[in-house]
Amino acid sequence: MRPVLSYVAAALPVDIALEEQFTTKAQQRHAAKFGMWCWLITELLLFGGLLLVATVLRVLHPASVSAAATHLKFWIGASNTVVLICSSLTMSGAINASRLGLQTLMVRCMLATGGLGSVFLLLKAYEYYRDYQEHMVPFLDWRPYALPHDHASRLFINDYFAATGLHGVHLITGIAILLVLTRQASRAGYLSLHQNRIEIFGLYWHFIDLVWIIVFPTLYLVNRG
Amino acid sequence: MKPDQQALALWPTSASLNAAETDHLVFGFTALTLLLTVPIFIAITVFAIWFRDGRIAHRSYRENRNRLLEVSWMLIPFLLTLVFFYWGARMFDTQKHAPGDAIHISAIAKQWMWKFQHPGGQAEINDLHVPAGQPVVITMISQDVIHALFLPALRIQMETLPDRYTELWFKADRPGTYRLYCSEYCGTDHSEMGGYLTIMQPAAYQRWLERSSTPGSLVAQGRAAFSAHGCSGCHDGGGMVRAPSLAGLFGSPVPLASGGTLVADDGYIRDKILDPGRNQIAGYRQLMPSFKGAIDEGEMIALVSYVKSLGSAAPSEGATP
Amino acid sequence: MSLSESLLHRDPAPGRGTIGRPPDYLHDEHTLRSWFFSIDHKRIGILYLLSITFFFVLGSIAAGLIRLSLVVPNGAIFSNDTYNKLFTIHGVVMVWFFLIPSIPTTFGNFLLPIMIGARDVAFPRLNRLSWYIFVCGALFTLFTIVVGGVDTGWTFYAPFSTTFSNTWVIPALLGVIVVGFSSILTGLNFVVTLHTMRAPGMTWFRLPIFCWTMYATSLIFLLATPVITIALLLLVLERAFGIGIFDPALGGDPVLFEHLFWFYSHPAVYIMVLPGMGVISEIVPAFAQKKLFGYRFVAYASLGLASLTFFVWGHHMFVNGQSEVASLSFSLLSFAVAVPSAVKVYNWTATIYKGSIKLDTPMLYAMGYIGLFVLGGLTGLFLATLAIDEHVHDTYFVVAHFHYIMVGGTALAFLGGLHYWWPKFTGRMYPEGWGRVSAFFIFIGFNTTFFPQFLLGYLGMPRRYHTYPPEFQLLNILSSAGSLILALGYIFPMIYLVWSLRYGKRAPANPWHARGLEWMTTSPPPKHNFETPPTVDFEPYDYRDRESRV
Amino acid sequence: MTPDFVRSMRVPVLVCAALLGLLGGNLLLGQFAFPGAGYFEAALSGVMVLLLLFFSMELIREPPVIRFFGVAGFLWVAIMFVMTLTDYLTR
Repeated sequence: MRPVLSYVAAALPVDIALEEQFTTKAQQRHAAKFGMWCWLITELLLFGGLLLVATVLRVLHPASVSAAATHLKFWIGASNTVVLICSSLTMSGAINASRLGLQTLMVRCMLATGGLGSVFLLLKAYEYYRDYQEHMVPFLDWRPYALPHDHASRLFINDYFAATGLHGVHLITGIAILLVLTRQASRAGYLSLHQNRIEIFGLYWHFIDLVWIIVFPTLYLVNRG
Repeated sequence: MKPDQQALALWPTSASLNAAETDHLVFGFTALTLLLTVPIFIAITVFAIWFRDGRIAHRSYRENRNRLLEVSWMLIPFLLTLVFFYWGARMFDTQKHAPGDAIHISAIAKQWMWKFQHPGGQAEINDLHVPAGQPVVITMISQDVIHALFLPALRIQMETLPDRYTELWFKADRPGTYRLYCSEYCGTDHSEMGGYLTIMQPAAYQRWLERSSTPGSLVAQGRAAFSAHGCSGCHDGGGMVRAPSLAGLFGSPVPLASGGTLVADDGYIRDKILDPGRNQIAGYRQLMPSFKGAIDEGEMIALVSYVKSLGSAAPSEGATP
Repeated sequence: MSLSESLLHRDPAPGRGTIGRPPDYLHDEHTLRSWFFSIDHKRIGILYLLSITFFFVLGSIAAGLIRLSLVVPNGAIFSNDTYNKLFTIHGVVMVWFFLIPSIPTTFGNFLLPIMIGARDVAFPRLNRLSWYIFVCGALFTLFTIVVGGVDTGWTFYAPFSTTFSNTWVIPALLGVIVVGFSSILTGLNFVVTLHTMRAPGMTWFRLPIFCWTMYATSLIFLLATPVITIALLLLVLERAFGIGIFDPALGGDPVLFEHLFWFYSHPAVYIMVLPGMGVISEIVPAFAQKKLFGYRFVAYASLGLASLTFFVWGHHMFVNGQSEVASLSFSLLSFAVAVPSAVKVYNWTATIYKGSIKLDTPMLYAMGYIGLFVLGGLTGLFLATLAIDEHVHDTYFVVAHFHYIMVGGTALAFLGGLHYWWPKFTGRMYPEGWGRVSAFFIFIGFNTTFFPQFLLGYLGMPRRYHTYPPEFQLLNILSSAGSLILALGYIFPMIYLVWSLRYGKRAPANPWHARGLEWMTTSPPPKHNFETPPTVDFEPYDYRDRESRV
Repeated sequence: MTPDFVRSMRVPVLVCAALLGLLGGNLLLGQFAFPGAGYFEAALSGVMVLLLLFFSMELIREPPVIRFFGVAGFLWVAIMFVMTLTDYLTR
């Protein structure tokens, strides 16, 4: 098949530097991946607690939770999901490029992923601004609350802010790490020393997207009716 | 157990059948525990001496796994202990279902004091007088943090939650004065928040009720609050607003707007008053204002007993939907 | 002759840079920088040992003051606020800064890589970060103590800790949240190390039981700790920014916080218990010179405990309005989980049968552990019985139960392990006579302190009481007197162990003639644990059938 | 964009398309919410999560031990949900 883009540099050697406590490189790669999966378990349980609170509130106060859910900006949340799914695609692109030693393409994919992540944050900030206008923000309570007589809905809104806020914080740290990684990875010979780091970061990024795929329906979607 | 009776009491006196049965359960379980562990302690000491280092002893063919032995010494104790699980669960079940003819006493826990209200309106602080031989149900709630009403002589306790009613019932049968505590940590004076539970003969209890002053029975106080807060304007019919009649409400299933039904118990009535938007009922537009903050727990108990007095589940005629 | 044989019969004098032998990890470098920035798992283990000893002393002082205050029924010695702060600090410091990190971060860090024949843990820098995070969490807690303390109890129940307490709750919460990450990183490190870095020939069933219990504990670290992090984070949000989640004024349910809290805190009890079982499963075979009885059962039981413990947290909530169906299922599951832990005792007893027992200090601690842990475990079954818990919930019966498990169990196992591996850690032997004296004092002091509390509990004395009815005074005085003996018992080891650092006899590589890779390297071990990377061809605890020890 | 890069990107692109399709389905369910819609939405999200887990994060190519650790988190969240909801749903 004819190469689509011809100006990409030839593939560079891809390897990792062996650390002293490991005996083989395969062992080091396996250990790094294993460690990240263990870390992702703790992230999942962290968000699991928040989703449990949302589900219990739905059981205790069904009516007010539905009322509160209608106040969430459905379309902004939906477009954010699309943005994150695409960023997950570009991250896969970065990983595959790093495996094949295409350094420039990898850096471009990583910048695209960071860009899409920032788009998500911008949309999120805009959504928070719209919530602020609609007097839904919990602690800035000098503004009257949108559903004043419905106290239980305030619980759900608080849980919404806690969940999306914590996810936002994870995204900000993800983008920060991504920028640092991209700066390092763009240096010559990086791929022959630390290619593994791109894959490990990729797991973390996919997981942020996975958490949003769970948070979005639980907060925005379920029984909006 | 009478306070400052003997210096070293090792066992609390039991003032009810449930307390006696709990004691038997504990004795039985202790016996099983000793049966399972004393042989171990003896075996360890004997082995430590018999097989001590340097002593010539018969140590050959030392096996180090025996599947049958290992499975049996896991299953047999488990099955034996399950007997006490079942016994405890059965007692727990009777604890959860109060008999119908019980006297209803309400308890309000507040940071660092108890307030008990008898049906006749008599209120007591920190102390509780109950008749012997009759089942008593205590419906309790907290006004701030989580407390717990603990009656060691009756071997029961129940936590009071700030957001809903919890209840506890007992049939005491040994007259006497016993201690009453708060057993869930609730702040500075958690240890001061207690008093005396006095179990009296029914006749003495009646005399005590008449003697203590009462601002009118709970139902009377409830009716006063019912009109004072303007509930009668809508719910007594005749007003412009179409509101559901409360006659025969208590105990009957209420059809909900979101489908399904909910049995109207104390908690349902209290939630309706404080948060009308919750569990909206079918066939009525939600117009009722929330009384959160306007009615404190004491007045709420009076209101709930008044609504309960408007005919229990028996379908009284003329009850408009 | 395999490597194990050759190493066993050669007693290399510990290397202090003698010719041809690399210096051991202690005498490698002496600067403070080399200690605080070291990524050697042995040095990080020692750093943790010093940190948790400091917090053990802090928590014990609080305990001593509590027992002092309870000598008189009217609580005249401390004000009620001070008393509430004392038992809260005692709880927070002992649970999160001594018991949970004690065995995994000290013995686990030091011994796990050696026991599996590796040079270090999988992520050494992450291991060092774990200690830094522990220190950071510790600073939060010390700040809380210095500026005025927190009076919510170590359980931080919702409406009191968020709206009604006016003490320093937020720094205490942040301290616990931060130290949670330290245990997550330790758990993560151990899981990956055990899976990927075992020496050639070291299959899973050739691992010592200590490694199995470290693996089970690390699984609980990973699966439970994040839930306490989010629960306490929600408390911080509710208290600091008014973002009500459990606030009853908004219709929130404070029992929901209890669900999240106990989902972590009961597995946390098994984080404290499992390592203790691991240490005892190492000591008993060594001093009975006999293979551990039913090795596979004890290994599977550790993993069984680690997973079953996530189903039982509701037995802390039988009397707070939990639904009857939930209470029944939690009670039944609690019975199921209690059996594998209580039954391990039969395995240790069967190990002692037909062994050749040597009653040195570690074995005394192990014997004490077996007795007290069984009593603690079975009183746990009492508390899991619904009708009995109706009476004894939140009374001194509960206090006695968990102290039998934690002090009688984990603390004794920690001291036993400390004496058992002291030669390996420091290259010095502890004084045997003083060791036995302190073990005796601790056993007597412990039982005098905590057995009367079972009686107080059943008599109906509630927990966390600053003043109590006068009829309980005699048992309380007995308990306070016992705590003096216990304190004495704890002071002895601190003195003679430090003394042994300089004056103790030089320890050979294998003072107890025990089996296991840690005894096949010098004491203290070189920087990379083994001069020649070991291959394993022997079963764990393969003590030969011999009439009596050579 | 070398040919083997394009070949390696075949699976991620397919996964991305599938995720967007499932998201579309979820949004439709969200708009015309009939009472039982919650379960369908949960099912669709579950499929999205599994797709992302096994294909984007390449869990399917990992050894069984990592696959267990990948799925264990979800099992324990399920334990937490089921046991807590037994209390709330049977109150």
